[in-house]
Formats: sequence, C-alpha cells, structure tokens
Amino acid sequence: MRTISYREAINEALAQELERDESVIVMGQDHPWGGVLDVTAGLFSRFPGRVLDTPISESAFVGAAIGAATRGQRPVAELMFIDFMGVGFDQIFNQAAKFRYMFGGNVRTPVVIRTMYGAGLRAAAQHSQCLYPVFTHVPGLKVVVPSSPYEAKGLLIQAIRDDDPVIFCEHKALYDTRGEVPEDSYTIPFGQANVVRDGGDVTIVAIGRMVAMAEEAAKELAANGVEAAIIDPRTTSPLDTGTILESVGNTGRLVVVDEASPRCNLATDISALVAKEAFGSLRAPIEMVTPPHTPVPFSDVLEDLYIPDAQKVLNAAKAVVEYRR
Amino acid sequence: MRTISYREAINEALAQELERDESVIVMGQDHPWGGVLDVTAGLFSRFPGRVLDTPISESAFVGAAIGAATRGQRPVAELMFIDFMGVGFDQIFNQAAKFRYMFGGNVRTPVVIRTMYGAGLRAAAQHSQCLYPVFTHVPGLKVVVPSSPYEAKGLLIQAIRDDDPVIFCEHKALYDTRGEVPEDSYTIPFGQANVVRDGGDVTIVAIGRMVAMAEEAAKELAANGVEAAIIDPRTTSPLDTGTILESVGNTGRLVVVDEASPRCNLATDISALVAKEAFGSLRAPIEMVTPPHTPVPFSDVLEDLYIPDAQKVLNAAKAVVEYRR
Amino acid sequence: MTDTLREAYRLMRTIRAFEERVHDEFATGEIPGFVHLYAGEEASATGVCLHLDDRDTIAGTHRGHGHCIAKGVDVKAMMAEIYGRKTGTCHGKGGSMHIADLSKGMLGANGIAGGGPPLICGAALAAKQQDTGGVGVAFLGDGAGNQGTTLEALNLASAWHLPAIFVAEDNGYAEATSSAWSVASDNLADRAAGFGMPGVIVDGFDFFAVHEAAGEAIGRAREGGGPTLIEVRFTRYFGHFDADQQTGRDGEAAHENLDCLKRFRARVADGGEPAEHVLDDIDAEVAKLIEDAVSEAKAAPKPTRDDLETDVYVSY
Amino acid sequence: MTDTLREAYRLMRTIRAFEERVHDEFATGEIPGFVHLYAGEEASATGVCLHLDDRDTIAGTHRGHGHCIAKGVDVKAMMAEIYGRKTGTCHGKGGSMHIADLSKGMLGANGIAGGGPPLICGAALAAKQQDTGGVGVAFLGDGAGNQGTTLEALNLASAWHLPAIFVAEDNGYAEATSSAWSVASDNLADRAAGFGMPGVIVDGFDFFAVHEAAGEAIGRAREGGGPTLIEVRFTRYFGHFDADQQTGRDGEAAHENLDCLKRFRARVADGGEPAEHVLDDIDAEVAKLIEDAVSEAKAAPKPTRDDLETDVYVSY
Ligand SMILES: Cc1ncc(C[n+]2csc(CCOP(=O)(O)OP(=O)(O)O)c2C)c(N)n1
Ligand SMILES: Cc1ncc(C[n+]2csc(CCOP(=O)(O)OP(=O)(O)O)c2C)c(N)n1
Ligand SMILES: [Mg+2]
Ligand SMILES: [Mg+2]
Repeated sequence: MRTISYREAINEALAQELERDESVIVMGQDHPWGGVLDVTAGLFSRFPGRVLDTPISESAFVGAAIGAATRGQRPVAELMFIDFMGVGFDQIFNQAAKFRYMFGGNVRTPVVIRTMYGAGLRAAAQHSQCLYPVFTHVPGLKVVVPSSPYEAKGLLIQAIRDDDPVIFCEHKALYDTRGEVPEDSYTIPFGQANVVRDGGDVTIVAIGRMVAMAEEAAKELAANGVEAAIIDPRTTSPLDTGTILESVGNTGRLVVVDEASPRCNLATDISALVAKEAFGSLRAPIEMVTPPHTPVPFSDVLEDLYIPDAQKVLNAAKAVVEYRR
Repeated sequence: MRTISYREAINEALAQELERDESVIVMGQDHPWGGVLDVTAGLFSRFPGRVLDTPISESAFVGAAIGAATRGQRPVAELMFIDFMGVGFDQIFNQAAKFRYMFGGNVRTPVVIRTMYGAGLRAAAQHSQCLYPVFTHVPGLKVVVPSSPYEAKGLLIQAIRDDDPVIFCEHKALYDTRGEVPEDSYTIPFGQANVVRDGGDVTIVAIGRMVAMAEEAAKELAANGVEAAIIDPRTTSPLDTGTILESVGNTGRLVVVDEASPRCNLATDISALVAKEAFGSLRAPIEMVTPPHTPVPFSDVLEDLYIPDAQKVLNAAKAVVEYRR
Repeated sequence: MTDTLREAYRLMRTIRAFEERVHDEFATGEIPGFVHLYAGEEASATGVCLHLDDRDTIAGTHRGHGHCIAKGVDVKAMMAEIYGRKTGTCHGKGGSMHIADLSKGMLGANGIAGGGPPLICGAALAAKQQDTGGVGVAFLGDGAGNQGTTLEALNLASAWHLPAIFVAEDNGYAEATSSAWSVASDNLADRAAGFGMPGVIVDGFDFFAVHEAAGEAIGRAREGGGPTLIEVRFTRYFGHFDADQQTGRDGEAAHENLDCLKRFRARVADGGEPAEHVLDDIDAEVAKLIEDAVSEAKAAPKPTRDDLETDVYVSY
Repeated sequence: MTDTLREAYRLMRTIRAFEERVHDEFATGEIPGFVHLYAGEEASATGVCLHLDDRDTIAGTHRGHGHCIAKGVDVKAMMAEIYGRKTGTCHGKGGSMHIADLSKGMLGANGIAGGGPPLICGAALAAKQQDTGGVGVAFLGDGAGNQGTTLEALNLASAWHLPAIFVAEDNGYAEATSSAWSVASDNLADRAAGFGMPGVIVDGFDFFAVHEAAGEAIGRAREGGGPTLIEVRFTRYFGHFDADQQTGRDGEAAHENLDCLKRFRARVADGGEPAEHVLDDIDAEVAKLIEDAVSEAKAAPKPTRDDLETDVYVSY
C-alpha cells in the first residue's frame, strides 16, 4: 500500500469529506495558505468558499463553527495549538459540549475542532502542551488522539461524520511520520482501541505519540522474553474500557504511558479504571509513565528529559513484571 | 468557640488580610455591593480604593490581578462561577501558572483566584461545575477546596500569603454552613490533609462538600461496626499523598468521593496514586463515587440523583469492605 | 400592518404576563434555581423578531424568556421547563437559563455573558453558505458588551461580511454595576465603528423605534450588506435575578412612564388600529394562556432516573 | 537630547544587529525552536521605551526581542536564552518567546497573541495603587488586536482609568493574513473611541514620530489622564517566523526605503548631532557586543537534569 505522512493523511481526509459532503466547511488561521504547518495546503483553492481564513479570535471563530454546526453545516475549525484553548474554551465546553443535554436532546452539533498538541519541537511552555485530559474531563465532548497516519485519516473522517462535537488532537511531532494509508475513504469507529501488539506478560496502554515509545520498549522487552500487549485507545472519550480490561485480565500487569501532565490525566484515568474494575486480576502496582509536574521546558536537554521515552516505558514495564509482593 | 458561616469565614479572612497587608487588593464583579452572593459584603467601604469593581471581562481583570501580582500586589480576584473559567483561562494557565518556570525562577505571582463551584442550587449546566481537576492538572497552580468554615478561613489566609498562584474553590452550597472558627487570624498549610475521622476498616478520601457526605456515611458504617477513616486533602495541588497512603496502608481499602465529572478527575488521580504506591496493602478494588459523565441537570429530581450523596458513599464503602477475592 | 401590530402587541403582552407570573410563582418557592426576568424589555425582542422567519436564528441571554417567546417558542413548554418538568422545552434538563428550540431558530438562552455572539456568527455563516437569505441575531446585555467573546464576534462578523445583527440591550446595569461605568465609551454603539459596521441607538420602550431600526439592519443583512450593532436602551424593572436586592430598580415611577405596552397602546389609539377592544381581547387570551401554562406545568411529570444519563451525546 | 538620540540609535542598532545575527544563526540549525524577528520594527520599541524607567513595566509579544532590548534586558543573557543555555535570562527554560526580566520591568515576551494586554492592566494598576507614577505598556500585533483579551483590556484600562498604553504594531500581517482583511475597521486606532480612550497612528519607520506620540501618551498616563492606544504602522521585513515561506515580505525594496535606522541617520545628519562618527562608533560597539553574545552563548553550559523540576513553584 502507498505510504503517506500524518500531515497528508489529515489533508486527504479533509479533502475527501469536502468533496463528499457539501455541508463540510473548514476554517482556521492562515487557511488560504495551508495553515501554520501546511496541513490544509491546497484546500482553499480546491474548494472555493468552503475554506475560510479567520482573525486571531478563537472564541469567535470556534464559536462560529459550533453555531454553524447547529444550523446544518459540518464545520472543521482549527485551534492552531491546543495551548490556545484558554482563549476559546467557553464555546467548546459550556456551549458545544452542553447543548444536547441542556436542550433536552433537541440539537446536534457536528463540529470538529482540529488542534496540535505535544512536545518535542522546542516550542516551550505555551506551545507544547497535551491538554486532552481537560477535554476528556468534559461530558459532551469526544476526544480523538491519533497515533499514526492510518489512524489520523480514518478517525478524522469519522469525526467529521460524527454528530457530536469532537476534539481532534494531532501531535505536531508526528506530521512527518509516514505510514500505509488506503487511498479510499474509510472510517475508524470511536471507542474502539487498536491492539497494536499482543502479549501476555504486561499490558501497555499508550496515547498518541506515546504508542511509538511503547512499541520501541516492547521490542526491547521481547528481546528479554517479555511479551507486552500494547493498546492504543485512539479515542480517550469514549474510551474502550473493554479492550483494556480484557488485556489486564490476561496479563495482570499494567503500564500507562501518557505525555500529558501527570495530575488528573489519562494515565490516572486508566489506572483508576483498572484498579476498580480489574483489581482481582492485578498482580503488580500500576505504573504510570508521564512527564513531571512542570511546564514544558524550552531547552533541548530539558525537553528531552521531560518527554516520556522508550527507556522510561521499558523501566516501568520491567518494574511491574519483576514485582513480587 | 464562636460559630460563623463559610461565607463569613471567607469574608473575615479577606478583611483580616486587607487589614494586615497593604499590598492586598480584592476585585470582582459587583464587589462594591458584596458580590453576587454577598461574600465580599462590607469590604468595599471598609477598605477604600482596595476593593475594585470589574466589567464582565474575565480575561482582562483576572489577567490584571496576575500582572499586578508580579508587580508587588497580592490581588484576590473573584471568578464568580468556576464555570466562567472558559473566558479567562489563558491568563490563569498559560500566564500565571507558567511564569515562574518560563522565566527561570525570576518572578513571584502571589495571586488568588476565588471562585464558586459545585452543584445543588438548581443552577444547571453552566453554573454548577466543579472543574478543580482541570486546575489541578496544570503545573504551576495550587488548588484549594475548603470543606468547612474553619478550613475556608485558614486556607484563604494561607492562599493570600502564599507566593504562588492559587485557585481557591468555594462550594456555593456551603456558604450558609456554620462551624467553629477562631476570631484571630490563622493559616492552614497547603499539602496537609485533615484526618476528619480515624478508622481502620476503610479509607474514604473526600473533596470539598463531599467531606460532609463521607461523614454521614461513616456514622452509618460505624453503626454497623465498620470504622472508616475520612481524609480531607484540603488542597488538591499540592496533594498530601503521605496521609492518604498511610491510611490505606492501615485499612487496605479505599473509596474516593469527588463531585467532579468522572473522567480525569481527583477520584481517578487519587485512585491511581494508591494503585501505584500502595498496591501491596490494597485488599479490595478502589471505588470511586462521582456523578455520571453528564452535564449537571437543572431539574431538582435529576440534580439530586446527579450529586454523590451519603448513600452512594455508604454503598461503595460496604462494597470494598465486603469484597473477597 | 394591522396584523403586524396585533402580533407585536400579543408578543409583548405574552412576555409581560409570562414574566409577571413567573415573578409571582418564584416567590412561592416552587420554581427551582434562579430566574432573570425580561419584563420591561419586551419591545426589543419583539421589535427585532417580528422581522424574522424560519430561515433565521437568534441567540438569547440569561434573561432569555422574552427572546424565546418573540421567536415563537411554545409558551407552555417554556413554563414547564422553568418548573423543571419533563414536558418542558428541554425536558427539564436546561431550565430558565437554557431554553432553546432549534426548530424555531432559537439557539438558546445562555448562562454565559457573551456566549451568544460567536454562535450567531456561525448561524449567519450557515445561512450564507446555504444561501437562504437568513440572518443571525445575537441579543446581549450591556455587561456582556464588555466580554471579549462579544467583541471578537463583532469583528469576525465584519471580516466575514456575515448577515448578523447584534442587539445590545442596555438596561443600565449588569447586576448592580452600571453600564455608565463598565462601558468605557459613552455608548455601546460607539464600538461599531471600530469593527467596521454601522451602530445605531434606539429607545427600548418604543416598539416602533426598535422595529424600524431592526428592519433596516435585517434588510441590509439579507441583501448581503453585512452586520449591524443596534443598541437598545432601557431602564431595568426588577432586580438582576428575581428576588435579589432589587438594585437597579429605578422605582415605581419607571414602571409607570417607561412601559412599551402603555406607549404602544397610546400610539395605536391615535391611529385607531388595532382597536382597543382587540388589544383587550389579546390581553384576555394571553392571561388564559399563561394561566393554563402554569397549571399544566405544575401538573406535569418531573423527569426520572431514566432521564439522567440520556441526551449527552447523539451516540457514544 | 543628544544623549537621548545616541541612546535611541544604540538601541535600534542593537535590536537590528541582534535580529540579523539570530537570523543567520538560526539558519545553521543550532538555535532550537522558532524565532520571530523584530528587525524593521525597532523604532516602535525604542521610541516608546526611551520614555520609561524603573517604575514602568512592559509586556512584549511573540516577536519580543526588540521589546526586551529596548527595556534594558541584558543582551548577552538574551542570546544565551535563545540558545537554551543555563546562563540565559530564563536559564534556558523559556526561550525566544518567553524572555522576561522583572527586575528590568519586562514582564515577558508572550506566546499567546493578546496575552500581554490584560497583564499590563495589572502592572498599571499596581503602579496606581503604589502611587509610583509608573505606567504599563502592552505591545501587541495587528493580529492580536482582534483577540478578545486585548479588547477587554482596552475597556478595563479605561474603566479603571489606568496609566496604561497599548502599542499596536501593525506590520500588515498576522502570519500570512493581512490586517487590511482581519481588522474590520480601517485602522486599529479606530477602536480606541469605542473604549473611551484616544487613539493615534504613527509611522513605525520614523523614530521621532513614535517617540513623540509615546511621550504624550505616557506623560498623560503618569499624570492620571488614563490610557491611550497608539497604532504604529510598518511593513514586515522577514517572514512570520524565521525560515518560513517569507509570505508578507514586501520585497527588498521595502528594506531599502522603509528603514528606521537609515531614516534616523538622514534626519540627524541634517541636525548635525550626534555626529556620524559617533553613530559609526555605536555600530562598531554593537557589532562587538553581538559577536560576544553569540560566542558566549555557544560556549555556555546547557541546563541539566537537576534543573528540570525546579522553579515550578516558590514552594510546594
Ligand atoms: C462570563 C460571565 N461572567 C459573569 C457572569 C455572571 N453574570 C450573570 S448575568 C450578569 C450581568 C449581566 O449584565 P448584562 O449583560 O447587562 O445583562 P442584564 O442582566 O442587565 O440583562 C453577570 C455578571 C456570567 N453569567 N458570565
Ligand atoms: C491566541 C493565539 N492564537 C494564535 C496564535 C498563533 N500565532 C502566533 S503569532 C501569530 C500572528 C500574530 O500576528 P500579529 O499579532 O500581527 O503579530 P506579528 O507576528 O505580525 O508581529 C499567530 C496567529 C497565538 N500565538 N496565539
Ligand atoms: Mg444590563
Ligand atoms: Mg502583524
């Protein structure tokens, strides 16, 4: 199969949906010029009038996407960096997320908010955050964190066709990652984890870019005779709890790898789920591999220390595998 | 000792600090008239020029409080409802929270953001949220959730004297709750949990207003011969992990009661902590008592079902106490 | 025109009667939560919404009952919603501050000051994309006129050249804080120029003035002429939320002299149409409607445990 | 005055030389992350900051090197910061977009468009509370002029009657989006009236024009006359961030004709003071300073594992 980048996969998903469904519109800063990292390149001229530039007014244009979604459009708005949520969050969490419940079910808000997250580009504290735990916390939102080009395309097409508000979190350090992606349109359903790797000794749940770290660690583990199952939830809300619990049922051991800040994040969320629902099968403490409780540092030395890497995943996996009461 | 309300305790803390320290200033909507629920009553006329009214411009005035904090003031700004964070969050999490780290330690930002949280007043989806998990997630913020008038006064005075940005979360359904409060000024250090009740059979960690629910449940449990320890963390960031782990070390059983939405909240955070650090002593699944993953409903019937209550805490505690592998 | 006038009177009277009754009922303690009453401001919602039809969308404020009624939301379902009943517009899940009916083009009252204007940019954008000739109208208070979401929306509406109208209802206060202080310019309408759109000021007790200004703005928007900011001025009747300290209530005198219904009656008496007895009949019909709305609401079932976790998502 | 002119030239030359060198060094790949260059806009930061002293606070933008230098932040420490070194202004934790030095009254460059204006309301408030006669100055780009945080701050500064100055640097673009499109009014300064303050427009390549307008606004603010919005206009030299597609670069011609340094030299040549050789000496001093700054930065140690978790809180 042909190989394309994560960036191209997203661009293709947008193009195919713009093509397929007239109600899809796309908006964001600099969109006539492909946006800040070229993700929407070419769409502006290819779909006249349906790809909109916006002022630096996140509340207004994200809110506009939401309002338009209630009136028959399927807007895809880009919050350039997820770090900018602070100037547009009300429209997302108090409006879009709550409409359906507050209005007694009498509305659909099929809006997608695409946004870049994650560390690794030396972009420092205000341009490197994960923050998907904040969106996951909010009832009424769906949250997608694709780990590969294949996931990115299928999940974005699903997001656009989905009738609920979706936060679509793209890791900026993955844009150049390449992978096999079908040319035809396809969807990946929400709430269905991908079992990246099977294994009976330890379960590693990893989010977004962390899936790659887990895979690297798993290779190393396998070389040492330890077979790790790797689960990529793909969507953090809804979360495929069944697949996680089933795997822990087999392995009795869990490591959760989350690039987000450590307090009240997905690592704690998934640990807590397992500590409640699969306690009987647990044979070791649940390890969490996360960054420290600090902002993201600028310096390359510090940022490299900050981000969870394969070595840290490996250490955590070893610790739970070797654990004896 | 004299008995005053939670509202009065907060008012008194503000008044005493305004009196003691010239650099303290207080601001918020309607402050000349005591603010929306009379919490700041009387301060405007008693401290001329130091209690400021604000327009409905949360980014601007919360940001101003933060800016003033870097320039020698100790501002206390009121975000009337915590639900309004969506229109002022950037200044809190990207500015105040990150200054010290981004600037290499060369700044202090002693700002307090007082804010009302919680359900129970039939105020519906946009005026009843907890959201302290979101602030707890952010490195650089301290988060305080006082459960009683005594805690409210001592923690607020500490917050004002503290050199870091503090989010001070007042439960709106507690304002009329009365309790013993010393007249003199005192502080309660951050990161020190209050052991509300000792007990060797099960540990219940409860946040804010949920402490009262836990106490009710504990009475019932005691009547049945089960002694519950109740831990009120008082601050969710920093979190007193030692007291929690020690208690679970004794009881081997944990219930966490959190009024916040269930995903990536404090219940998951504390569960995960224990599943990692005290796995060896755990003798039962960790139960979490939280609302469902829905916005807060308006109808009294639904809101009462939504909020965790003593009965639910009791059921959870019974389940973990009766658990057999 | 007589039809329009009859309809105008009926809407204003319905809003007034609805709000006065909610005021009384709230005092009994049976209505949960908070209610913010629109009484006194009827001419604004009515004068604007009479120009609107199915293509158009409005967003209300926390003081939203009037906007809903003027846009045609069912009055009985509204009352049931305020009582938190299953028969309510939102099945009891929203309450006074969140009444919405998308099928009527009402995108919701809003608990967030400044919540509506961005959304209405979206409704206007949808109308433009679908080429329906529809418009979006955002109502907002003077206090909400200082919220960044509102100010951004004004600029976006101009930049995108949207068929959007912003109706700033300046009743003199945001809670107890006066707009004379909080709005740093003399008038909210002065902000329009900074966002590249016309700004006009009208007397909010004068239905005819509002109706005319709104007609012009909406007409221009429908024809592709872009957004307008209309500042509607009045004095608040009741306190901020019902049963509060009534700060901002400028005395009974205001009630006497500054009343869109009285002014309307005086004005149409001069013209002779609609006849007084027609208006009296409307009063009676409305009184009955409100009476029925309250008794039906009180008799209606409340939601049950089964309703708690539904309607969060379309699918999950 | 000659002193002021010498200082003005020195600052502008320092900024220019700093930015041109960062541009070259960035191309080598040794500087991590992104840099946004202020070259071409020197007259703005310089013309404003020359009026400021220790009582005063400024907030910069993502394009913040010039603001820092003009407010007296140590150039060598800045360069080290851009290289992510432990000797940097922020010990390598902040980087180009977060250089700050509170001891110099520099409250930080800012990665958030519109991040600074609210903060500067606070700095101005503190100066007012402490009665120091100090002012706060927020720099912002044309794009950031559409951000709600900025617009709210304008209103708050007026409502509180703060000694605050908002310097809107309109370089024609926000990334690739033109201000002619994104700012719906003709000029950002047109927004001032809607927030109850004076608004003026000055030529950003003319140090003297900026200096005069800023002097007036800052003087008024110090005397309790409230805030001002100053729009400073220029054409951008480089692309948005260094090494991008260079959209918005209006050709080499702009560089030739629209240059505050060249204009400054031409103007003072007419007056005879400072003499040309004095300016040439400054050029040489600055060149050496920048050379040293770069070599010291490159030689400086990087932070280590011990630095990762420090400086999050004062105490925790
Ligand atoms: C963002 C936000 N801040 C504060 C509030 C609390 N609040 C509710 S209504 C209100 C006053 C609104 O004043 P105005 O916009 O003039 O409307 P009015 O009540 O006068 O109709 C305030 C401050 C809110 N709902 N939303
Ligand atoms: C709230 C926010 N939205 C978007 C961005 C991304 N961004 C960084 S700089 C920039 C353009 C800023 O334009 P302008 O304010 O005119 O400043 P200039 O770069 O021209 O100096 C944008 C959109 C941001 N940093 N913050
Ligand atoms: Mg008002
Ligand atoms: Mg610009």
